[in-house]
Parts: sequence; structure tokens; C-alpha cells
Amino acid sequence: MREIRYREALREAMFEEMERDESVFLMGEEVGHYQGAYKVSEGLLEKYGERRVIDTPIAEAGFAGVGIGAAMVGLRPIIEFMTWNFSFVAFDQIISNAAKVHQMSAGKIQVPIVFRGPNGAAKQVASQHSHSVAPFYTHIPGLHVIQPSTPRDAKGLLKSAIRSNNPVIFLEGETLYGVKGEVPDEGVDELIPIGESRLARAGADCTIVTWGRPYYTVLAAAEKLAAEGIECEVIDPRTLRPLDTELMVQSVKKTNRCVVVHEHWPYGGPGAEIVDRLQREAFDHLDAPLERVTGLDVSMPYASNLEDKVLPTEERVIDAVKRVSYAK
Amino acid sequence: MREIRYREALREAMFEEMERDESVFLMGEEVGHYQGAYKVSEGLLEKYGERRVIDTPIAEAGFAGVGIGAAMVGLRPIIEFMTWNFSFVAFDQIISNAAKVHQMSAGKIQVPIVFRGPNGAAKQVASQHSHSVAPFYTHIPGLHVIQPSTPRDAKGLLKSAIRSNNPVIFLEGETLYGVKGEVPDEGVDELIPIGESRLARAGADCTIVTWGRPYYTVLAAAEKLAAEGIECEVIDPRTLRPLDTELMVQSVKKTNRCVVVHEHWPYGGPGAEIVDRLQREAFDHLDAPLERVTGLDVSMPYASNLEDKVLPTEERVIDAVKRVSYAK
Amino acid sequence: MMVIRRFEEEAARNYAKGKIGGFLHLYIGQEAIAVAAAEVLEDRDYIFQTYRDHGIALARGMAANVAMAELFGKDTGCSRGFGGSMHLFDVERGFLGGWAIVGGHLALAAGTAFKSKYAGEDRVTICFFGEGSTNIGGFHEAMSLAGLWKLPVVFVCENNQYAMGTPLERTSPLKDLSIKAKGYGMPGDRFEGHDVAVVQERLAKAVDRARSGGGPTFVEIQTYRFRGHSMSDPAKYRSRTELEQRKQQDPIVVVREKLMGLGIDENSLDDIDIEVDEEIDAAVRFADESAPALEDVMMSTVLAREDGA
Amino acid sequence: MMVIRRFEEEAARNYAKGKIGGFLHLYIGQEAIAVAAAEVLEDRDYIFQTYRDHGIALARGMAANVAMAELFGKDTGCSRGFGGSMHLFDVERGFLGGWAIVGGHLALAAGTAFKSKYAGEDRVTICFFGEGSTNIGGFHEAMSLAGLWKLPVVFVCENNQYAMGTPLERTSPLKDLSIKAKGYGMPGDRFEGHDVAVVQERLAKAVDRARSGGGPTFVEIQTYRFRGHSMSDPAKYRSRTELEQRKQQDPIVVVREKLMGLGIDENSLDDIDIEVDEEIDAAVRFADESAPALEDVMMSTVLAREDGA
Ligand SMILES: Cc1ncc(C[n+]2csc(CCOP(=O)(O)OP(=O)(O)O)c2C)c(N)n1
Ligand SMILES: Cc1ncc(C[n+]2csc(CCOP(=O)(O)OP(=O)(O)O)c2C)c(N)n1
Ligand SMILES: [Mg+2]
Ligand SMILES: [Mg+2]
Repeated sequence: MREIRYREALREAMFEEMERDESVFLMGEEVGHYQGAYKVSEGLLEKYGERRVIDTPIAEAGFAGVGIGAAMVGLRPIIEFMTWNFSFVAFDQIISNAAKVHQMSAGKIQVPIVFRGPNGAAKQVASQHSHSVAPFYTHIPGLHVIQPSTPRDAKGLLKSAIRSNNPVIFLEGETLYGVKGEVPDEGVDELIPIGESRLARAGADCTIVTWGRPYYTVLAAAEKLAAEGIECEVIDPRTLRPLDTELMVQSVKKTNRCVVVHEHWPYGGPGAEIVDRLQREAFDHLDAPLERVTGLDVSMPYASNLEDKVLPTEERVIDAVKRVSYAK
Repeated sequence: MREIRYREALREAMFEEMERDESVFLMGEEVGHYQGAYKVSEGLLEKYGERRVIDTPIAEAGFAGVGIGAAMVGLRPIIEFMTWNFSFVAFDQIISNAAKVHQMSAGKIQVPIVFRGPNGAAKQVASQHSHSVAPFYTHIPGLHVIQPSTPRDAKGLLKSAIRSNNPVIFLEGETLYGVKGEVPDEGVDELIPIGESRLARAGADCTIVTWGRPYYTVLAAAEKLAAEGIECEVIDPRTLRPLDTELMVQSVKKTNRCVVVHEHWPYGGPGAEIVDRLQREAFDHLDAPLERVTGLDVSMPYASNLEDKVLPTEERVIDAVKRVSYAK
Repeated sequence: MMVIRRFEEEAARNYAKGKIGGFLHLYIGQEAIAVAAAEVLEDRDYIFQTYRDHGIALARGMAANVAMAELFGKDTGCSRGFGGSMHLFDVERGFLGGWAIVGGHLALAAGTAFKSKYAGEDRVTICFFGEGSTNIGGFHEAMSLAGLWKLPVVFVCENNQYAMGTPLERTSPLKDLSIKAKGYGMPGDRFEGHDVAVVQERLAKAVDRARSGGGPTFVEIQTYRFRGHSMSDPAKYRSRTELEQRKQQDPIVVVREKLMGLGIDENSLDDIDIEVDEEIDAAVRFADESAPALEDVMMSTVLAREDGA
Repeated sequence: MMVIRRFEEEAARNYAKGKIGGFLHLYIGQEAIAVAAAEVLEDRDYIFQTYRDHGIALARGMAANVAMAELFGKDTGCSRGFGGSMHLFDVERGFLGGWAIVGGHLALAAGTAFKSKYAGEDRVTICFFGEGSTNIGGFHEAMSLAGLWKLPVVFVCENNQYAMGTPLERTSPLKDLSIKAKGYGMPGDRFEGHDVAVVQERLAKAVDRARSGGGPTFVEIQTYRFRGHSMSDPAKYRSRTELEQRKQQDPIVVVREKLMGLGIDENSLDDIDIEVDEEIDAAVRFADESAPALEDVMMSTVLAREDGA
């Protein structure tokens, strides 16, 4: 194992899959000559040329659709949204076309496509640029939705996404691109299966389910709670659709309480879905209501003092864990 | 009181509000000369002329944006989507502009606009035309989301929506347009407040929360269950955002069990949100897990035999109620 | 052409009987375009159409019974009952649907054309849509990308004068839509669509251009639909006179007269009509007798299998 | 013009210091356009701009300290710290933002123009956007509707040659973007934007046309930004020679030379510079010393009050 950044992990996944399969190509704004707005695709143009690394005009619905059309006839496009905020202008392409063609054609047409890019708040990019989009895409049958928290998951899951025969929504995090973590050595072709949760920290007192940027907030909070004698078990679903609740249910059966922590707005989405499933699948084991720590239910302000309040904080996680633990 | 159809109730609401306030206008595809694709706006052009009843080209993002811009400077547009499926091409306008400007301008700009049209499956209109969109819009702070089940609620809530100073997502049902129900006499200016649930049926044994088309499925199922000795209390939230859970919580405290029935896909959305809130707000009163009866997690097939399976059925409602009642 | 006409008439009848559900958009009046396009294209080419898709599906060679069964929502239909009238698919023949969101399929067509270029194949994509679809963003973005990347695609705007109840003059300040081609740096063409031979000749130019690396073309074909927008539309927005006048140029009458002018005798044309009648009647019987769409197909086609099976 | 230039330079410095966060897009090099537009417009007119919005806000009369405070995320900022650099608002002066989704604000501009028409007011709307924004659906739909309905709006494409790192030739097959106007049945214009007087004269025509009921115009103004796309862009995609060459036409140099040519003496221009320096320094101090954005404003502005208060 070696340590690399989340950004590099993604880049390696694309390099390796493009190397393995000529039908894989990358398309998006500034992915080529500019080396990617967030440098995720650095070096790809040089290696694979303009045929397979394609800079587009600003036309998300157009190039998302081009990707879907190309996938329908056998290519494996990776479509980069410069950020997921810009997927909203391509929303219809994803829901009405990518997610539907397979069934609409009675299974005759497949859409092996990956839509990827940074998701969620970055730092003070304000109201129109801070969306956490999982709630929109996880709702839709016909899609896979993946949101990896660590470099290793990022690499292994992106590789699986590229090889998937289905449209995949792949949610990265701008604030995670610089995060370092262990990833298998070069040459090791690790594929992390779509739809498997991961145990990130073991603990007997309280289960916390979390993913994306708050994953790190939660791990930090868990350390503080441990110092106070509360051991949290942290589970990262990694794939949000399909959602694997098995580990979570097992954990709740042990801890009898659970807090779900996510960046997206509170109403609905994977946060509420996890609560819905756990209260049903582990009803008899719950000693306290399931709690959620979420992004606040407001548009994202520009000012950093307020942005810090909107995003889930260690303090809010600690409070919630204590609340369900009936501690202090 | 008199009986009128849901379609007529909506039309009356628009007539009355256009009469009352010159800044109200209606814009959309075929709303004028064609009298509305579903005849909701019949007669409006004749009464108010082309200045206030405006047929548009097929450009949802464009005319949604025109509405938002007009609202920003003081008009009160009613924007009709011929169906809500077509709102997906205008999704960015709604989430990035309509829902955001008020906060982004520090409260200086208001967006008093209503987006309305039929939502959900009609009859065999297939995969791209059968979306139940509440899960997408309820997620977004800065919007109100209303989905009335009865003619009376349709009229009273549409009037409130038009008078609201905020962007309102108003979800009608094509299959509900012909439904008849009691509505206050002409001249009675009934405004139903946004954000208030309604008790639709009293019962002590099991709470059912439902809205939209399944509302009628649930009422029918409740009658059958009553014949078997299970009395259901049916609550219609009417407004999905903001969501008023007070009546639901009171009811669950009495019945100790609850089934949520909705047409939208299962993952997330108001369905999961209601479960999330109730398991927290009524935790100590629940004798069984909260159950949901939903549209199946598939793209909508064209064939009617399958469509009937996808939509919530009386049978599935009855089964769920029995399951949470530990009956039979 | 007769197959399309009779298919559509029979579909209308069966819609009235409740055998067909949902939306049903007929192609009656526009047949010459689909027939000409099918003549011009090669087997390896790709085709996209809107919800008004029976004409091109049949012209491309889909059996009438398979198409009719789809309208009936049967497992024997081309989309096994999942698509219905608006979503016919015939992947083997390169007919890639039947799409119901206005403007939504144009970028897909640019996508298959992109693939042709990527793979160095000389397949052309042809993409049909109505004149009402030229104001939507999906049109613009697909045209922009195709024009920029010189993709081998022909965009065919079937200008049948109305978008549902709205005549062109209420949706565009332009009379000549082909002017729009200029904004995308691509050639435009514009002509009437009631004579198969004319359509064939003009479309061939655009298709050849695409095939030979000359990039995309925007073609506006002026046509007319004799029925309402869909079965639920009584088409009150146009006058009887207008309709009658347009029927003078019924593509079927035009071709019949032309053939007769070439000395083909009327009886042999009538024989064809009888054959077609039989084919369509058989199609209805086939559709009627077929088993309905299957639940297990529904569950197993939400997602493609990952093992490639 | 100097106010804008110095404001931008100071903003850049304070971004580097970490006093300003998020994205910061400078207007340096394009100032003549905003200044000319402000000259041409009446107080009652409406203005929309992209995220590159400091120039027009200041030209329209927003105080530098209020603008700077917004960049600092302070309660004294024009958007009370909720908008930041990309979302300046000055509703009293008809400046309706500062928008950060490419193409997203064009329809809003058509909307305020729609309102002018609806209410019979002779207010014109002007809407700025970059050349990179002409491929997106939002551009097309707004142009289509404005062209069809003859709305009193002027669409100004500030063609600064690059969309982030992408030069125009990689996003459009057209060199002359004003050709696009034809597709919408509206007049187009195209000219260079480094001389305030020229921009003023040409913009006035379009504004007058809109005001007098002549409908919308699409105007392409050729310009150049001397800095990167935003602060995080080192602009490696262009040569130093290109940049230096363009700086020959720095609008500030141009206007300075012009004024001196008119006999205005250099000292009095320098005096203005000193005044401006002081104004901007004061703005930074003001911003720095102001209280941060408020949580209760955040909670109370998600939704507008229904009681109208
Ligand atoms: C985005 C979107 N908006 C609205 C509709 C509803 N609709 C379906 S067809 C149609 C008219 C299309 O007219 P045109 O493009 O001229 O095609 P035609 O039906 O005449 O062949 C409309 C408004 C839709 N399907 N998609
Ligand atoms: C829909 C959308 N896609 C992508 C972006 C990211 N983005 C912001 S500005 C920009 C370049 C815009 O270039 P141009 O329109 O020429 O304006 P300029 O910045 O040069 O003034 C891009 C790609 C965005 N904001 N919105
Ligand atoms: Mg038409
Ligand atoms: Mg530019």
C-alpha cells in the first residue's frame, strides 16, 4: 500500500480503465488542455489525445446526451461535470434518458456511462454552487449512485463504475481531492463492488452512518466521544443506490442507537431513506429514535462564518450521539 | 357548498385571483388558444386576453425563467408545465434561481411565482411521462410544495399559492382532474393555509398518511378494513413542504402505528421524510415499525397490467395496515 | 407508404376501442418523409425519432405485427410492452427510438454520430423532430456540438405547421427555419415533403455529406399532419378548408398519380392495397392474441446485468 | 473606470490574503463595457450580469465599500454576505445580480423585459454574458422567447476570447457570433470594446431600439480579460505575447490618451487616480472592520415573509 490523494486515486482509475478498454473516453469542460478544473484529469490528454479526452463547450445537457447516445451504441463514456451543480441543466438527460432507455427498450439497449465531478459545498462558493445532489439522483431507479469518502474507495469504485453496464452517478468532493489515504500498490487492479457498505470504525455504543465530507467530521467526533467513554461504530455506505443496509442493521442490533450524518439538506434523500429502512429492519433493537445531523435547511450563504454553521460540525455530531445515548 | 370537479376548482382559483390582482398572469404551452392540454385553463384567454394568458413555445427553462424574472420585479406569474415531467428541463431555473434569489439578495428580492401542472402517472403514458416529482422539489429550501387531493383543497391552496410571496410548486394529478368534490359556494373566498395537514377520516386503530392519487385508494382501503374491524385514521398533509406533522404525531400517539402511502418511488422523498420525523416525534408511541406503500422502484412500463402493479393498490395498503397491526 | 397509412388508421380504431392506451400520435400525411429516409439510409445507420414514430419504424422494416403488439402493450411488441406507441425500438435495424421529451433525443443522435466518428465507422445518424422543438435548449446544444465537432448526423425538422395546437407563427418569428443552421456553422436545406422522390433526392445530399466527412446538416421539410396532434386532440385550431387544401397533396395520392402517370395500372395498385389491408388486419389479430407484458421483465430491466448476460 | 480597475486589483490582493473567499472573477480589461452601459441606461432600467459582476455594479453606482464588504462576507455588503463576489445585488439601482450558472440568467432578463411590456413601462433590460455561454440551452431559450415576443432587452455577449481555458475556436465553428441573432429573428451587432465612446454609441442603438418598441438585439462586444478566469486560474493557455499585445488596448490607457488628446492635463488625471486610491483603501478598511454576516438573517431569508413585512 502507498498513500496518495483522492484526486490522484480518481486519475489512476481513469488512466487504468482507459488503458484497459479503448471504448472508455473522458468528456467535459476543461478536462483536456486545462488538465481539469480541479486537476483530476491531469495528464490524460497528453496520454490519450484529443480523440479520447474531449474538451466541450458549456453545454451540459448536450454533452451528457452525447455521452448517453454514445453509450447506447457501445462506448463507455466518462462525463465530467465541472461541478454537480451544473448537472441540473442536464437533469432531464439523466432521468428521462440515461435511467430509462434500458427498460424502455425491453433491455436491448445498455447505457454504460459514468457521470462524475465534485459535489457539495466547497469553500464559500455560495448559493448556486454548493449543492449536495445525492437526494435527487438516489431517488431514480435505473441509476447507481456512488459517493466515496476515501482515496481507496474513490479508485476502486470509479473503476467498478466505469466497468458497470449501467449509468452511474459518481459524486466526488472538492474538499476531499487533497485528502491522502492508502491505496493498493500500482498494478493491483482492485475493484470495489458497487453496493457494499464499509465498516470505518468499530465501537459498541452508538452507530453512526456517514459518507462524503462529513465522514472526516464524524471520525474526529468519534475520537472525542471515545475520550468520554462513548465508542462509536462508523459505517460508510459508499454506494448510496443501491443501498446496502446489512452492516448498519447488524451494528444497530449491537449498539441499539444510530445517528446518520450527511451534508445534504434534511428533507428526504439518503438520510431519510436510511432512517426509514433502519427503523423497519431494526425496530425491536432501537433504544432511542434515529437522529440525523444534516446540512441546515437553508440556501448556502457565502460568508464563511455562516457556511461553517450550515455544514455538519463535530459539535452537532457529538450532541446527537449523546442525545441518543441519553448521556449527559 | 356545491360539487365541482378538481379541474374546475383550479380554474376558479385562477379566475378569481386574476380578477383580484392584475399582476397575476398565466403562461405555458397551450394554456390559451387550446384552452389547456387538460382544459384547466378553459375560458381564461377569452376572459383575460393574450396579454395575461400567454401561449409559449416549447421552452420550459425559458418560460420558467421569464416567470421568475417577472416575479422578481413584481408580477405574480402562474407557470403551467403541461406536465411536471417537463419541469426537468427547467430544473436549474427552479433550484438555482427561484429558490435562491431571495436569500442571495439578502431578502431584497421576492419571487412570488406558482409552477403548476399535472404530476404523476396518468394512464399508460409510459416511462418518460409518469414521474411523481415531489421528492425532487420538497428537498429544496426556498420552495413551498403543495399537492392537493380534493377539489376543495385544490382551489383553496392554489389561491394561497398565488398570493404567496414565495415560489410554489403546485402538483396536480391528471387522473384527479375529473374527481368531484364539495367546494365553497361562489363568492366565498376560501384560502386554505399553506402548511396545514387535514384529517380526512377518523379512526383509532391505525394512522395512514397519504396524498394525491393514492388518497382515494387509501380511503377505499380504509372502508374495507373498517368492515374487518380495523378503523384507520387518514391524514392528508396537503402541503409537502413545509410539512406539518402535528396531526400525524397526535394520531400516532393514539393508534400507535402508521402507514405512509404515496405514488412516488420509494427512495427518499416525502415518504421517507415523514417516517423519519414520526419515528423521532412519536418514538415512544410506536408499537410497530412505520411502513410505506409506494410506487414500485421501477421505471413506469407502458403496459396497463404492469402499470397497475407499480402504483399503490388497495391490496398493498390493506396488507401494510394489517402488518403493522399484527392482524391476521 | 400504404402500410404506414393503414397501420395508423387501424391504430386509431383500436385506440378508440380501448385496446391501445396512453398517447397515440399518428403520422398520417407525413409518410413520404419516413419512406424516403428509409430509402436513403444504409442498414448500418442510426435513426432517432420523436413519439410520432410508427412511420419510420415501419419504413425501416419493423413488422407491422410487432409494432401493433407494442401499441397493445404486449410481450410480443418491439419493446415488450414497456415502450408503447411513443417508444418503439428496433435496435437490430438501428432504429434507436421513439422519444417523448421534446428536444431530448437530439443530443443522443449527436452521441451515436460521435461514436461513428470515434470508431472511424461510416455510419450516419438521422434524427427527426418537429418544428415545435426548435426553441428548446436540447435542440440548440445538440446542434451546437454537432456543428462544432462536424459529426455525421442529419437533423431533420418535420415542419408539419403545428406543435399541438400552436401554429408556427406563434412559436417563431422566422418563416424559414433552415436559417437557424447558420448559427451552428452548418449547411441548411428546406423543401416540401409530399413527394417521396423529392425528399429522397434532397435527403440523400445531406446523408452523403455526413457520410463523406462533411459534417451535419439541418434540413427543414415542410409537411402536414391530417390528424390531430394525438388521439385526444380534435384539432379545432385549424380550418376545414386548410385541411382539405393540404389533402390535395396527400403523399399517397401524389405517389399513386405518379405511378399511374408512369403507366402502372390502377388494378395492380389496388392489389397492393388489399395485401396491405391483410397485413394490418393480421397485425391487429396478432397483437390482440399475444400475451401481455411480463412482470419479471419489468423487474429485470430496471438495471442491466453486470455480468453482460 | 479607474474605480473598477483599482477595486479589482485590491480585491485580488485581499483574496490572496484570505480576506475574500470562494471564486473571484475580475473584470480587468473589460471595464469600458460596463462604464459605457451605465452611461447609456436610464435609472429605471434593469441589469443582469454573470459572476464577473463587480464592474457593472460599480459603474451603476454601487459604493465601493458596500461592494468590498460583500466580497469580505460582511453584513454591510450589498447582499449582506449571502452573495459574495458572484452575487452582487443592488435592487434600488436596478442591478438584479450577479449570477453564477452559465446561461441561467438570460431568461430572467427576458422576464424583467416581459414585465416592462406587460406593465407598459419603457424600461429596458440589459443582460451580459460571456461568449462561452452561447452554446447552452439557457441562451437559446431566452433568445427565442425574446425574439418571438419582441421584448425590450439587449443581450450583450462580452466576448473576451476565452471561457475559462477554452478559446472561442474550440467552442464555436463561428468567428462572428452575432450571426446567431438571425436564428432568432433579431438584429445583431458586433464591435470592439476597448473604447468607451464606441461602446456607448453602439449600445445606445440597441437600447433605443428596445425602448422604442423595436424589440431585442444581440450584441457581441470583443474584449479581453487581462487576468485569469478567476483567481485560481494562472491562465497558462495563452501566450505572454498575446497578453502584451492586448494590453496595448487597455481601455484605461485608451481613455487616458483620449482625454489627454482632448487637452486634459495629466496632473488632473493623476489627481483622480489618487482620489480613487483613497476610495478603494477606505472600502477595504470598511469591509475589514464591518461585522460578519448574521445568522438570523440567514434563517429569516430562506423564505419571504407572507405578511409582506
Ligand atoms: C420538454 C417537453 N415539453 C412539452 C412536451 C409536450 N409535447 C409533446 S409533443 C408537443 C408538440 C411538439 O410539436 P412539434 O415539435 O412540432 O412536433 P409534432 O408533434 O408536430 O410532430 C408538446 C408540446 C414534451 N413532450 N416535452
Ligand atoms: C452551467 C454551467 N456550467 C459550467 C459552469 C462553470 N463555469 C463558470 S464560468 C465558465 C466559463 C464561462 O465563459 P464565458 O461565458 O466566456 O464568460 P467569461 O468567464 O469569459 O466572462 C464556466 C465553464 C457554470 N458556472 N455553469
Ligand atoms: Mg409540428
Ligand atoms: Mg469568455
